[in-house]
Amino acid sequence: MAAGNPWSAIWPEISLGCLALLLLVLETVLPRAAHGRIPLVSIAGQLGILVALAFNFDAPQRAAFNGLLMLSPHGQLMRAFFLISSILVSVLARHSLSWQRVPRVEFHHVVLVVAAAMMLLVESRNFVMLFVALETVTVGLYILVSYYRSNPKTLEAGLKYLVMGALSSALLLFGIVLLYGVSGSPGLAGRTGEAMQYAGLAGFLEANPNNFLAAAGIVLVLSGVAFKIGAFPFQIWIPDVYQGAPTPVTALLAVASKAAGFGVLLILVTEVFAPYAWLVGPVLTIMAAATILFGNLAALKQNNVKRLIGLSGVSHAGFILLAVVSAAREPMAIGAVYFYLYAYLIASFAVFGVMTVLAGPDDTEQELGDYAGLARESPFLAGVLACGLGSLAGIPPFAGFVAKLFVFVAAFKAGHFGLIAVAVAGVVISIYYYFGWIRMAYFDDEAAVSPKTAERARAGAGLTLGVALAALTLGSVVLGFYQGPLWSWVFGR
Amino acid sequence: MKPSLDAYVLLSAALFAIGFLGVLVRRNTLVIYMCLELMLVAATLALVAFSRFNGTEDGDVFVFFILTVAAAEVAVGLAIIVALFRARQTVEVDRLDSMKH
Amino acid sequence: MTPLNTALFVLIAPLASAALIMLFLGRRGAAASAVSVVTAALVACGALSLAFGGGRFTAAWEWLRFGSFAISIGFKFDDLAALMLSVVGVIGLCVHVYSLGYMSDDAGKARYFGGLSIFMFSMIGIVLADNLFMMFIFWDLVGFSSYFLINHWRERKSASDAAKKAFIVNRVGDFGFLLGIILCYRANGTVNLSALGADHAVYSRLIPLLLFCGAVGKSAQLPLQVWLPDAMEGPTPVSALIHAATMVAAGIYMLCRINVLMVPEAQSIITWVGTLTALYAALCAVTQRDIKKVLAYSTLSQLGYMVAAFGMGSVGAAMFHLTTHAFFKALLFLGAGSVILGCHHEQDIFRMGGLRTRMPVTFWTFTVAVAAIVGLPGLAGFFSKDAILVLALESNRAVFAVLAFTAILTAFYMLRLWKIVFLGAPHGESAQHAHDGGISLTAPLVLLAALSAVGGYWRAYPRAFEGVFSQIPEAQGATHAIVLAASIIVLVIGAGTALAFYATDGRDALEGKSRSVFGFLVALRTSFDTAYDYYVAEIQQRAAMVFNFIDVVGLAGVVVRGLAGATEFVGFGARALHTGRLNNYVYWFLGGVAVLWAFAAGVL
Amino acid sequence: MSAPAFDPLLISVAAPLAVALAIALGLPKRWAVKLAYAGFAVPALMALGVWWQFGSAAKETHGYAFLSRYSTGLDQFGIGLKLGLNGISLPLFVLAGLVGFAAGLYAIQSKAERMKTYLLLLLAMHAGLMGTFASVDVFFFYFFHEMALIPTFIMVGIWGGRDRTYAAMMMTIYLTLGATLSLVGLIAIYAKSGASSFDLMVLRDTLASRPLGEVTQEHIFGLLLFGFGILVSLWPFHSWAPLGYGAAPSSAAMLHAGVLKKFGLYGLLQIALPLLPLGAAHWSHTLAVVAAVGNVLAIGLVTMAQRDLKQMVGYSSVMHMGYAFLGIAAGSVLGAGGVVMLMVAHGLSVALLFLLSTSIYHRTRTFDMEKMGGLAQHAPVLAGLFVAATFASAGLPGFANFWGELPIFVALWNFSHVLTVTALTGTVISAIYGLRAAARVFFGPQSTAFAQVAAANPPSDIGWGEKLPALVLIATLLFVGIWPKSFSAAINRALTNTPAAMVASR
Amino acid sequence: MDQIAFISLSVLALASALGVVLSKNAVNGAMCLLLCLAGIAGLFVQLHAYFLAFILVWVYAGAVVALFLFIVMLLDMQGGRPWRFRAAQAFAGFMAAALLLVGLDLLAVRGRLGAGPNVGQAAVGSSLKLYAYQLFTTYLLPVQVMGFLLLIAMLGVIVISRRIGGAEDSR
Repeated sequence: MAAGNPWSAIWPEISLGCLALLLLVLETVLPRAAHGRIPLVSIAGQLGILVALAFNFDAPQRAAFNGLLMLSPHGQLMRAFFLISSILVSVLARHSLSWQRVPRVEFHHVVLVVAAAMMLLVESRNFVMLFVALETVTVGLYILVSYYRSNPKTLEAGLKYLVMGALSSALLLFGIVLLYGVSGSPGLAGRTGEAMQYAGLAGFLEANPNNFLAAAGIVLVLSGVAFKIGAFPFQIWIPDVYQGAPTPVTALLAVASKAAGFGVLLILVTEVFAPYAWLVGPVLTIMAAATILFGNLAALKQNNVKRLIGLSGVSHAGFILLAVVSAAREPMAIGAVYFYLYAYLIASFAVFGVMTVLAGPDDTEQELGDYAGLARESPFLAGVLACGLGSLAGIPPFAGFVAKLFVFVAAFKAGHFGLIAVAVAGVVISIYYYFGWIRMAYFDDEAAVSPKTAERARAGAGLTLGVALAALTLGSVVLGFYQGPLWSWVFGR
Repeated sequence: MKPSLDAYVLLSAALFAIGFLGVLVRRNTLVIYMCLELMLVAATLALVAFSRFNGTEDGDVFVFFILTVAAAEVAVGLAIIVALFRARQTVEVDRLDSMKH
Repeated sequence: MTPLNTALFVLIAPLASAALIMLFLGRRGAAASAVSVVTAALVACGALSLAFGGGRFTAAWEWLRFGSFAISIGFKFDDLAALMLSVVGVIGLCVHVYSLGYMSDDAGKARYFGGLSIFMFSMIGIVLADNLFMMFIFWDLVGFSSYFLINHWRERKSASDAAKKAFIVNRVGDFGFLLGIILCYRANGTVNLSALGADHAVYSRLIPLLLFCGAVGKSAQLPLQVWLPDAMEGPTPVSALIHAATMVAAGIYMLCRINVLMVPEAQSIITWVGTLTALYAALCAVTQRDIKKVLAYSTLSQLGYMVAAFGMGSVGAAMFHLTTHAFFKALLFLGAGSVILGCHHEQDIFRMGGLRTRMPVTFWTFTVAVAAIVGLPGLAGFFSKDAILVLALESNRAVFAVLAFTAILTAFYMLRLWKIVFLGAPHGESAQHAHDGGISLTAPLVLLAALSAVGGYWRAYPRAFEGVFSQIPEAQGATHAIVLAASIIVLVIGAGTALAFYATDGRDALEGKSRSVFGFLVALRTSFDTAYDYYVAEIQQRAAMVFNFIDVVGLAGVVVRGLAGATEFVGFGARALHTGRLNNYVYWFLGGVAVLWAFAAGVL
Repeated sequence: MSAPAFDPLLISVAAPLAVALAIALGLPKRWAVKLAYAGFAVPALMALGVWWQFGSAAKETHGYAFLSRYSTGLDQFGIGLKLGLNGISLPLFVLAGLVGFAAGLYAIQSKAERMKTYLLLLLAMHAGLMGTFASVDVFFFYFFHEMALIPTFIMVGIWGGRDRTYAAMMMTIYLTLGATLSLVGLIAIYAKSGASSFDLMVLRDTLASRPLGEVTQEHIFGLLLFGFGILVSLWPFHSWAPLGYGAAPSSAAMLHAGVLKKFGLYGLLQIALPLLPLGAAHWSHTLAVVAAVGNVLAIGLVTMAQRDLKQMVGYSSVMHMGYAFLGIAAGSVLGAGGVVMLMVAHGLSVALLFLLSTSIYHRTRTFDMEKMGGLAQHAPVLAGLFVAATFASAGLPGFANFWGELPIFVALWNFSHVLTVTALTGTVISAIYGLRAAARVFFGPQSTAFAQVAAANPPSDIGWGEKLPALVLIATLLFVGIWPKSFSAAINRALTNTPAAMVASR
Repeated sequence: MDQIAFISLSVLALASALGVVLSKNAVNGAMCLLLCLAGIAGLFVQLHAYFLAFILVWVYAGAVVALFLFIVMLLDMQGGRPWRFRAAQAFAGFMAAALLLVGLDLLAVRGRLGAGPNVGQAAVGSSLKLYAYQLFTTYLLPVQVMGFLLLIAMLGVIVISRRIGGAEDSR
């Protein structure tokens, strides 16, 4: 892969795009009987790309496409993250789609395109590129969220996501426009015509650290990103959309889309908006505190597990925001963000996997009560669920604990004591609902096992999903004990 | 005398605000969607004005992408609305609250 | 064997015996009793050989150390310890032997003998201890053995209550004792009995009084005397050994051990506590119907004498009385045990009577003991009581008067007991068929009777206890005459009144003739228990209930559940914000943007 | 420092974990039970072995013996699995081994439902316990504690008694709060010390040469105090304890009340006191007053009011923790030494009491003491053991507890006279409720309620399945009671050699 | 001249935008949107962005609004509930709008934008050639991505709006 050709720099994205096209080609070429195998091709192809990525992991930092993109170790990390997410979503989708009377191949196609766009999103260093990649992701997600179109609730969720997403896109866009406009203003020091480039804008902001218009643009951009990560008060759509979306898509929203938002936010905060720390710092601090509290409190008495996991995801976003806020003062916080994201990925997908298995055709109604007696019916699923939730709750020996620890350490080093207090309160509240869920699965005097749950639990996860769940659980435990490889990826460079 | 940049930006902002207002107060999904499109277009107006007055180039190019994206969004959005109407026989958002709390 | 090894043996052997019994002989009563008795015999031999062998020594091993604070296990074997050790050894052996007969049919025989062995171990530990911490340790252990043995008949509620009471009341005393030890340690830097000097430190007045609290508990002085009468629920040999001869006397022994710490103010308090206890207990004894409880109050009274003697500054007099008292009181109890056994576990003296002919050995030995305790000249009690009276006359007339009056009462109630139990005609079925026990029951009686008879001639002892007995005050001239006269008059008045007053008709003459006096005395006897019961039921238990209420309802209920409820309420609120309507959600965005913009504009 | 070929500490952590893993992977029940014996026995044997060898373990570094270190990939953060024992952790390590063994034996014979899961959780808990006290690294110290804590909640929730769900939730939330607060405190030490290491030795060295500022110390110590305090049921944060223990299955209660609860005290002693001496001095008066008036006096009275046997044991455990806090507040070598002794002794005795309470329950079918009475006639051995355990917990000499309480009282006198007197009243109170319970359960005539139960199911005396664990515990109590030096020498060495140790005998 | 044109176009755009918001039914709304777009296109022309004005009309007016109208007709929403102000919501909405306007005003007053001269050089948007050059050099990658975006949008529309229960759906 010669460094000269910019296209070679984005080979994983290109491969994903080609794989996506290949799926469509296969659908037209192959006989209908063989269509069931196409998702496996998708999974295998993604695994191949992941392996290739692992072997070419040590990429140097370099710009590509006239500075539209920046390839960096952190970018590699996020590439792997999105790739793993999309593989897992594909695995979940295979199981979930089998209940539905909808086209299958297109789903996998869209997932692949979205994954590639997410990679570009966190690599982009240009607002045009950012917007295009972001919209590709968003439009893909509109489609995926409303994919189970025979279910009115799914469509309703799609509509809600559509409107809120478009609104946030508009806000983000207007923010970009303001930033672009003010930085090109000839009357100001450091005027630049390259304001669409992060670097150009950063130079301008450096020269004008107190411009009101720039500040207004910055907050609008932040609110657009806050929608993606589900930060307070832009989190309000989450429960409805998570509930209505197909479970694999919920996973994609909760993990990958959120991570993409954080990838962007981290770059913006550390590289571009740094001169406006007086604004970004307090804003994100308050956002983090409110997000942690609101997510946990709203989840406290939630009975629908998809809404619950959505709201718990909100609180996790708050935790990651805490690390992002600390990143301004403490470099290790960046590592903490990535580590947290990975721990969150592993734990979340374990939980979503179990949810997918137990969901059945009506994906949108899953109550806590449906988990009663799960441990008796399927110790495996219950174990995966317990480990996943334990990791989400941040309990040793799971990876989630180490992640939380790093966030705390980073926040401590950065001196955000008030936020730490809020975070402690959040952890304690979160224990209530995580354990409420585990309790449902394990303490069997709560309610009789519903026949639906019993049937699904006995049917099990199937080979692919089962292997994936086992691997996730194992990964969660191993990362809890032995953080070496991931941490040296995150921080070794 | 030519109109100033401020005038363009204010106009754009006003259009953006009107769009936002529409999203806030209207119940009809289609109208809400039109208002969202209005907001996007309002942003492009400011972009073009900035580009022109500041003599920078990227803004104009950006408009192309914005319009294309908007078109794609409209297509997908309308498809969802149509499907939803088929399922629920309504596109009034205050009836679309089967998922809450 | 060197004296040190002998001492170690004497200490360890009962422990080994107890461990053996508890671990392996739990269901083999006969073997257990054999082991225990043999051990007791060996201990007695060892004790006597140590005492009369002349070896006096100290030795210590470190037991625990934190920083500069260290506790050692050590021996201080001087004349005082030798005397006490001899008493414990001899009485212990007697009681062990006696128990062979007394407890022969008991189901829990092994447990009983195990308990006796533990007691011997603990008691010897107190005797040998060279420092207050070690003494406290064994102090608590005798309390435990006492609990264990009082509680021997587990199915009896009264026994279990009595055992509990004994331990808890002792704990109250120990509270002060331990505090005193800690103060002593902090004031003097050591609690080693040999190292404790008279250099008085800050708390010098407090220390002896606090330490005395321990004696108040263990020796059942006012106001903690309530446990001893109840402790009679235990088997009678136990009462003889623990609650008459040795353990209750440990308080006196301990006081003698810490004599160097005493200051006059403390001593006067101690004197008065002892004096009042002597009087109070004697008054209580007058109306008792239970043979063992009469003896128990008598024990209290005599312990009061000893405490008063110590308070008036004479270790010798206190220890002397302790020794003689051990002999005749053990004898009294064992005699009472014989009577009880003979009457098939009848303890009410008014259902006895006429046992003189049916139980001759018991009768004669008991008579010796009664004569000794009332101070018939020539017997053991006469000399030791005289020594105390001499002391009192010389130092405090008021105390002398009270003690003399107490002596009248002593003679009165002892003769009452003697007459009602042994003279006249039998008043119950069981008394009709009473008879003396076997050799294991009678032999100890005879031995102790002999000791009660001759135990007062301390000059006849070898010089082993010189260090103690040399401190016995001796009356000279006029004082001697006064005391001698007084004691004889006292004896005559008391004994004569009793013999004349009480008939052997199976009824309490006092109750019949003067209900008011009788009623007063009974009320006096029960006053403490009434007060304590009131305290326990109405104050302590209510306080406990109030605190429990606060804890369960207030803290765990209102605060904890309230906080949880409040959080849940907020949670419900946060949940309710998700109305499901798009328009409402757009307002959130609007609000968010407005706030952010306000930030950017510097409004917030 | 590398790992030795034979590492008893690692083995004692790994053995139960390995068995738990094997059970999780679907070992058949018959084999699971057999392997579980090994899983519980190996740590106990290792613990006894290191106890035996500790005095002669010449190769001590910073007072630690049996050191080993395994990298977990976070070396640049100063995190690594570093195992070792010093004089303070040795007694607790032994305690964990023995109580774990007893609890395990008791669990195996208990014939609980879903036995495999039960054993799995108990083994995981046991591994966590062994790891907690063997860790020199503060990160793993906390890590293992949490690992042991979580199974407790689950066990309470599944196998618990009355109110188990509420009890499990309350315990979970309360203890998580405590654990999280203490975690923040530990992180604060890590971040503020500048040592960039969680290694306790490094932290000690760093802070010995460059102590933290006074205000910082006060803040961090406050965090640790309340965090650890909640875990140890410091008044008024104790509400979880009686409720949780009342509901917990016996083995879980034994391990938690006996061993796991000591984590907080251990953390205060091993970490907070030496690293933050000024903070400790600042808080000691508050702590002492709360512990003496709250834990000892108030909870002592509350304990007296209990009718439920298990709740009473739970409350008594809260009360005795008050002594431990007083020892910590006293702040001298003597007080700290007493605390370590008390931790061991209390761990053994409370575990024994929980075990016996359950045994009693099996015979009376109730925990209500008003409905018992006269059990001694049916089960004399049980009665004897219970009375012994009661006396042990009331601090009778001859049992290990005495060696904990006495030094604490002596140390406390120099700290505060009034509080010493207050604390000493506790000795009376604990005798009252202990003996009252023994009398109600075992002595006197049978109550009518119990007579009915006894007529339907004639109670037997305890069999070997219950007796053996009880004997292990009581034998250790007696052994330490008779020969306290077996621990105190090591404790004393560790306390007096600590560079930042507070001045002895203030 | 420019000023007059600007004012009239602005008024047209604003009025028709308000029309979108306030129109009684969706068809009127769509028509107003069309007018508004026309006004904006006029402003684009005034800003010399001829190409952009062209594609705005072409894409929006030609495609998007037509699509809207088509859907409105398809769903036959004429008979639907006409939109009315409801006091509370309306008040809240207008408060919100006022807030936004104040914010925008702040933007203009404090943003210090006014100084910029209307630079005479040709804007990129004025000629197709310049525009295409930018698109296919600097912004080549976004254009490619846009291709994928349109592809999935197309697929999405097909998948979502296809009739339920078609033969394609069953396995």
